[in-house]
Amino acid sequence: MEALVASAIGILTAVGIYLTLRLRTFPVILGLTFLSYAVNLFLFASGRLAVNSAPILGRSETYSDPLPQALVLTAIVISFGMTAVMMMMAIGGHLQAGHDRIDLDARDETAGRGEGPEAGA
Amino acid sequence: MTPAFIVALPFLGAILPALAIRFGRNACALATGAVSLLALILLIQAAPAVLRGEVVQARIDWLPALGLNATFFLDGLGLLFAGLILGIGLLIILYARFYLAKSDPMGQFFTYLLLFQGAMLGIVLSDNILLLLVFWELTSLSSFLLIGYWKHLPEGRQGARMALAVTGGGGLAMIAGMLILGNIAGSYDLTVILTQKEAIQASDWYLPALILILLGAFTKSAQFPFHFWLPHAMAAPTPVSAYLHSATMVKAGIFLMARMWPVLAGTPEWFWIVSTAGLVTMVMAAKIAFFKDDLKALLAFSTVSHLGLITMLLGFGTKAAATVAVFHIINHATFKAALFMTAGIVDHEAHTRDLRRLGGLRTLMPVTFGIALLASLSMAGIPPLNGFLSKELMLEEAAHTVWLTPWAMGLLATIGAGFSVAYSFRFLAHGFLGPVRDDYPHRPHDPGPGLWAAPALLAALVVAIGLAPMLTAAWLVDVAAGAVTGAPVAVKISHWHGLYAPALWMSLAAVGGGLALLGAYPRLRALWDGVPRPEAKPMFDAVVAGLARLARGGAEGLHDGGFGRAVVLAVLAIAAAGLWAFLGGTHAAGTRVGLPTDAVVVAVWAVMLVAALAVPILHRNRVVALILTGVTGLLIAPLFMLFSAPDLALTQLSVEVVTILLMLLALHFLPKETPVESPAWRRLRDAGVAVIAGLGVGGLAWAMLTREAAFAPISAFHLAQSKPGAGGTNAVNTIIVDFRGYDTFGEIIVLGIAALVIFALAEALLRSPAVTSRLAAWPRARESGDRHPMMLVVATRLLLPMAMMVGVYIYLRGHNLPGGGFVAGLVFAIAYLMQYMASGYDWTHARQRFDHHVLIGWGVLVSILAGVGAWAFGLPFLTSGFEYVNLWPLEEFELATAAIFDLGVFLCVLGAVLLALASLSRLALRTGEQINRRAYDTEETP
Amino acid sequence: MSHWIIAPIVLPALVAAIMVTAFRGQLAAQRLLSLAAILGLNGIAWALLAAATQGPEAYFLGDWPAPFGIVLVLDRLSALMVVLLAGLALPVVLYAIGSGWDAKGAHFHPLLQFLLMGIGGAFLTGDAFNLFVFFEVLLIASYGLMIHGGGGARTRAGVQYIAFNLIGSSLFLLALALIYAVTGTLNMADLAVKLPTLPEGDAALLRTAAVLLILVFAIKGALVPLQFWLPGTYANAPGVVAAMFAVMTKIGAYATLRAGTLIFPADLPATGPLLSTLLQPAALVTLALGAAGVLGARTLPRLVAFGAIASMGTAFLAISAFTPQATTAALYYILHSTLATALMFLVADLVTRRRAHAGLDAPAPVAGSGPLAALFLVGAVAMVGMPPLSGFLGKLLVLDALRGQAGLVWSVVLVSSFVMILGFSRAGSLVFWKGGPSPSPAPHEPLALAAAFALLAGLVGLTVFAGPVTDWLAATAETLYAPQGYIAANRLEGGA
Amino acid sequence: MRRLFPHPYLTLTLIVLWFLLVNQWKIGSLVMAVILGTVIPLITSTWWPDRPRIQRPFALAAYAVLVLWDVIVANFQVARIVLFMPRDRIRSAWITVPLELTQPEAISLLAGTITMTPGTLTADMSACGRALLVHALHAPDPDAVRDDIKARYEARLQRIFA
Amino acid sequence: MILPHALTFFLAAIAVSLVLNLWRLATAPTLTDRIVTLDTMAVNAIALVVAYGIWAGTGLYLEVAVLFALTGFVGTVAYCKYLLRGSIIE
Amino acid sequence: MTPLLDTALDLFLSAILIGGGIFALVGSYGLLRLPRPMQRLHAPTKATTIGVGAALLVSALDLLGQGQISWQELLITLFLLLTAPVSALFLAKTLILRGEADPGMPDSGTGQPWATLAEERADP
Ligand code: NA
Ligand code: NA
Repeated sequence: MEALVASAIGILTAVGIYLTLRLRTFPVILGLTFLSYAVNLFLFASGRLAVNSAPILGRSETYSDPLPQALVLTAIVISFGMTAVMMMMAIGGHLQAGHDRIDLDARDETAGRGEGPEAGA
Repeated sequence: MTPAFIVALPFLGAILPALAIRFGRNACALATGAVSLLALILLIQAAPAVLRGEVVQARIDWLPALGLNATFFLDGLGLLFAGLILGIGLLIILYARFYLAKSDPMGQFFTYLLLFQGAMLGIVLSDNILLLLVFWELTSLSSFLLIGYWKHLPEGRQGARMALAVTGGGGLAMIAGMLILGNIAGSYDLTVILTQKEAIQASDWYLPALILILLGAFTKSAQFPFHFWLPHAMAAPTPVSAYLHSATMVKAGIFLMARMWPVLAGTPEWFWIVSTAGLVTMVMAAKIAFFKDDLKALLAFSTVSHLGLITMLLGFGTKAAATVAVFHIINHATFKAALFMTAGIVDHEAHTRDLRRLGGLRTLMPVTFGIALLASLSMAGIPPLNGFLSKELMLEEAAHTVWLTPWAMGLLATIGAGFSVAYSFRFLAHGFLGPVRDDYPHRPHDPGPGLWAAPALLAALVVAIGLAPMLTAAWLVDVAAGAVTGAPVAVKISHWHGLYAPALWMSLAAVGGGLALLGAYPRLRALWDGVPRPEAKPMFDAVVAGLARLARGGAEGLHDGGFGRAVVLAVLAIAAAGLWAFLGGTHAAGTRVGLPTDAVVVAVWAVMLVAALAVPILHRNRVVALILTGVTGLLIAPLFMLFSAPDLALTQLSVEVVTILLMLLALHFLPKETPVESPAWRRLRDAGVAVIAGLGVGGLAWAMLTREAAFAPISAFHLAQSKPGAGGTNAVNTIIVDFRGYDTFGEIIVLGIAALVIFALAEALLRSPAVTSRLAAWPRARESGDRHPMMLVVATRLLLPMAMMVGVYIYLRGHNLPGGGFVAGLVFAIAYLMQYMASGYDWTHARQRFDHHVLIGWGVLVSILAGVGAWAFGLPFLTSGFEYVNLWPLEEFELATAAIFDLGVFLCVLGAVLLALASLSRLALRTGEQINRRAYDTEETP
Repeated sequence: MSHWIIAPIVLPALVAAIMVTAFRGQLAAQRLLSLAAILGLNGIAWALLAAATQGPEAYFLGDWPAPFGIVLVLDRLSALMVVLLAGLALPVVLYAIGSGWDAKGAHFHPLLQFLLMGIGGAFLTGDAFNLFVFFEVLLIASYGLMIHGGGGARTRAGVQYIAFNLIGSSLFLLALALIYAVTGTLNMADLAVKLPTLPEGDAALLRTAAVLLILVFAIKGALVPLQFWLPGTYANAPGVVAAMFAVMTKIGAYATLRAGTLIFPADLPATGPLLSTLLQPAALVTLALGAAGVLGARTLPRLVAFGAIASMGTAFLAISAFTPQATTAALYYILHSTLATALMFLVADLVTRRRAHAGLDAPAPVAGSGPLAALFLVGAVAMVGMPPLSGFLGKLLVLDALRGQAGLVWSVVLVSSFVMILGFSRAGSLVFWKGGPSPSPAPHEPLALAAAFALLAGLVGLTVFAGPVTDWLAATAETLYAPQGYIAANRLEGGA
Repeated sequence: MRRLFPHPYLTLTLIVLWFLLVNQWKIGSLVMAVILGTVIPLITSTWWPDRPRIQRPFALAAYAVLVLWDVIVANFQVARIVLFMPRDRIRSAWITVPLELTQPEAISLLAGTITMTPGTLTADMSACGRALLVHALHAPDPDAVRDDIKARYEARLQRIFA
Repeated sequence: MILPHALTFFLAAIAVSLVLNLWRLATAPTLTDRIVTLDTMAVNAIALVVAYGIWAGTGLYLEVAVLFALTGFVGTVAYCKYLLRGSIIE
Repeated sequence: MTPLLDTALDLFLSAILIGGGIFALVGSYGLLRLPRPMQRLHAPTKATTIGVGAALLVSALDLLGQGQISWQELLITLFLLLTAPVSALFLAKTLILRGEADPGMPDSGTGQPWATLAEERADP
């Protein structure tokens, strides 16, 4: 079972990174979502795997490690907030620039570039 | 403390001109002059002690940890230089008062000048080489400001930058040199270092230190090959040229060599480097000066040449030569400052400094001519003026110095002197002699005494020292040279050394040669103009421009806003570093017994991964990509459940749904397709990087999962204390709201902030006219005719209260069973979202009785209050209490303060999600939607 | 036990929540609250500094013993960083009010307060996972502040900023998971106690965790090759926000220092000199790259941003030596560079707003440039490390502390300084040395100028009192390399 | 009373629901159920402005049993069609069901019933809300299906909702 | 007792159903078909969770099923609403 | 509980489960087999619901057999009954709008078009 989880983490990571390398904000956001899936599973796995042992006292003989679960909860919530903000920013960028490319270019500088006569010296 | 006061005065006084300028230009100059005068008086008061051979010291601890202290001392050398700085400074202030135009901001000028003066005094009075560095760079800076004083002139801008680059850069090299020196000597105090000659010269680090320090000195004193900046600094107003670039700042390098002479001089390295640089500089600059048409350029190169002369003398390493060097420093300061001021007067009156447009000024400006005559004859080394005295001594020293061959040094020195004569006479001949012209840009005549008083005084000194050197200068030379050589000096200066002195013949040759050169000027000039020469300025400019281009290409090119490259580099770097770290340590194979494979898990695993792997292939259709992502995310929930984490399953599910809703809302405002933009090689590269990352993370997961922890996990405590300590049987929940409630506190604040950010951004977007017009013209596909189908509305009327019920249930039982405030908040939020979807934003929102912001605010406040409440019992933040309550007719139940905290979580989550989605909906409202007045679209029949 | 330790976290959170709840849309009230809170924070920070000078102190959240609950640990280092934070926040909020930046969008003051809360929490926590949480708090607040006021370029730069940091957060979680998986604990003092007895077979995983963790901090600290986020972010953020961000990179430096001295000291068998080996070359390249960027920059904000990168290179160079002397230098340099960077961002903002153009060679002169030019000059002097200001002293301290590697290190530092002098002098002369009338009248904003001068005063203070400051910092550095006091304050139970 | 209990049936449903959730029959649960059953409808009534007019609440229960039975029976029919009927012999059909019902709750219930009973599903409603568009998976005689729906379900609902 | 075997059969049937769904998800000709599949998957997942709860002999997982029921519905409606109107909340 | 009753319950529950499993399979198979989109819509909304229903019933009865009473299954059933028709309606509307539904849609007979295909109407 460990191999299943490890491979799932690896594949989710790879999918996440690949999408993060696309040139538009939406796939990047999806990629980061995949990355957070992978990382949450990884964090969860730091408590090792167990079946039939939810850490609810009195409901089973053994208990899985509750701490990583609590940490993953926090991580899930945080990455949700982050995704939401990034999504909104992506919308903002698209509404303002008219496209949703993730790369910035010189026109995106707050002010012009200028290659005046003294640009070098 | 006198030396410290002398240094401090100009700095403290630098504010005065800026204040005094309100009361007029005279007041401004007077205030400046008063500062310098006061410092000069202090110096004169201390002078008798120095002349007696004492050293006046002052010490203030500044940065003892580094050995950098505000330590000052005043010895003979310091006295000489401080005297020059303050004395000539006073004259310059007088001169500048009349030189500057009404439109020039005089307050600023004198402020800079005083800053410069203070820095210069700091250099010559520092008893700590790090402190000396501080002042050293300050002179670079203040001269930068003074050169660029006339802001409208591009030459000033460029000259200032070049000066700063060269002298500031040299100063940086000197930092390294000084640090090495201090490390060898074990102290940065000069008084200590000067006693360590043997140790320093025996050190392996002597040569690096020497070279680095000389780099500083040579750049500052414009020695070859760093001479090129000085002529361009002449864009500064003439008082600046006279003060900085002839009398004082350029002498800082000379001063430093003199200061370090006792410990650095006397080695072959010193001799070869210093004397060669000086010699080359002297000859080459003299030759260039001869061909310059601009009065100030001519004087500038002549300054370079004379500085070379002094450097050469110091390089000889003999006490006699050093003494001559000290003497020439005095002489050069007097005649060169006078000459610069004269050039300034000519410029001021004739509106040109070009020798080709001048001539005949002798009759138009007799006073100015008189001053120029005396000063330039001194510069040419014509007896009996002071320039003659030191040049004669110099030639004598050169004649006795072996450099490559016994005669080479003498010959070259004579050639240099010859050019010196030539350009001095050219200055006079082409500027002042000859017929009066009628095409001056401005008809010149002698200025008022305000302008000529200062150079006249200097000219008087030229004569006085020339006529009676033993009376006027010898005592100063003695004490200063004594300080340089470390031995008592009693100099004998005379005009006549006898017929057998080589200097006599060399002098004669130089004068004769110089006159011959002047006579041959037209032909030589043609030759000079015809031969291409490497020009320093274009070369420097090219180097700097190339550097800047390189820098721009490198830094800006690398940071051109490309995101993919950044991520690829980051991922590869992280992977490489991680692998490198892993391989550097031992990894014992895991011995943990694995779980048997379960078919259900395999099924979930397979479905999840196929959905995930389909995304990179199908991601161009964004809805499809979103659906597949949602499937992956939703299937993680059962995976969590199967691995005994019901709380995680609940959270993952509810978060995933809200995320999908959010992304769908967002997709409305984004393109629906992702175009094919990356070429195949790039997709392949990205896939490669992704696989590397996946292998890395997956491998780590495998390594981790197959091993036990090295130590017992702290969570054993949480399990054990969950019920007795925190009053709940759900250990995950007790960790969240109690053991690590502080994490949760941070987490809900993250969520709250996220909503505030989203709201603020939506506000900003809605205020942008470009955005609102783009929204108003939002392309809409063919759409269904009903926005709010009746069936959904009716179903929601039941589902909303039911979901709320479930939410309350999940909240209440969370402490003991899976659930809690967070999931409850999300369930509530989903229920509300359903209501929003069913009847629309406006209709629903108009009937809502609470504000989202207030909900978030109260969420945070409640959780803070739950935490702070513990203070009342003297317990730390977030300490919880719980009590089992018996309240008839109810059965016993538990009241826990953690529930209050969890309520804060609930409120914050609900508020945050609703605020985020409401913000998005407000954007949607601008896309030309109509606001509905009824819950659903279908016409109601009566 | 003093509840004051948690005040730097609770106070801003409380004030922010009150603003959101009761004073939404009431800018005047928000300004007053925000200013009052920051003044209070300054008072608290100095009191904490005084307390920390007596010795480390822990605060056990929820009254749970370490390592099971979360602890805050006040020691000289964390107190120092909180003082720096509070000290920077004051001029920043004054500038925001004085320049009207805070009125250009919603929620400036609550977000600023939340940012302070996050940064303060990150400095004070003694728990590795809690550090992550507070990193996220400060990051998300920084996202909001970064795009404050909106605008296409800013928002799009914000997308990259957040995306890059999300990768960083993922990395942080990976590192924490590994650490927990290997050691079963998250408390930093507990890790310090347990790791020396780690079985050899776990070394590889621990080393990987250590490196991943340090790389997370390197992202925050903008260390090459993880610096890509910085120029676009800082240059596009509102000037006042960029000024506040000057302290954000220092969080990376702080965390590296903490981890490298407490958790992974050089004498730990598993990791050894791992961190030094990793950090030093990166720091050198960072410094060089920052300097090159300063010379090549096209706009004033980008110039300052690259200057910030260079300063992080210098700071990390000193940190990477992991000796008390070098750490003293690093701390001094961090204090200095925070103020200097902030000052330069404010100056860049003042300039940009006076001629509506950030391009260096824009033809328009700057309205009312006198005091601005002076500010720019002094700030630039501080930033490139020219005398007499703290930048020079800091650089000297760093050079002196690294004399063991003089050849390479000194060359890079000094050549970088040279390149930066070229860059700053070029920029300053291009921007300020212009004739002609300004296209727009100079706005009258005494409070904003005063805020900039306050930062300048801070730099001067740091220069004048360099002696006592470095003495205090040296004592701080000593405690970092002898963390027994820190560990003892945690009163660990059931640990090793 | 009407102000306190805007939707009494909802209140009752919620009380039952609470017991389903907590899985225990205790006084405390009842207290909680009553509190929630009162408060939640008060909160949500703003989005449910008018109270449905139900005349025979008990007939509703009988109706539920009828539908449940139909669901089970029809499931087998659908399974047969899906599994065994050759694809080209499946006679799908559109059916228009004109409505006598007027209350939105009643119409929705009918539409839901149609969908939940296998073989038919409600696909749309006319813009005026007076006819349902039903899709039948296999209906050789669409009119019979329509009549069946009207007689078996709509008539009953008409009696329940006055 | 054949219940365990029946349960195994049931779980296997659900697992196979999920795989069939997956096949559909990948090969669906239209977007709407994918949403239909998604809806089906949610229902199958509920069945899986409930059955797993029976197998594990615990009622701890029922809330997961409750939430699945709620979320599957919201997801389906949202996707459809998106296709129908572009904006899911208007 | 008597052994006979026990066995009877066991057999009964097993039968339900096997039936439910088959129905679930049929639903998912139907998605693949049925040729037209509107037809495919029938499969999940019917057969799968029965599959879930079976599991829920067994879960409830099984826990009952163990002495626990679980009513939450009823809740889930209620939820599904409430939501499945709405999901189906929306899916059908989507097919209709996108032109993927069966051809030959009849008139509504009310003089008004079907809501999906109607013109958007402004509120009074
Ligand atoms: Na949490
Ligand atoms: Na607590």
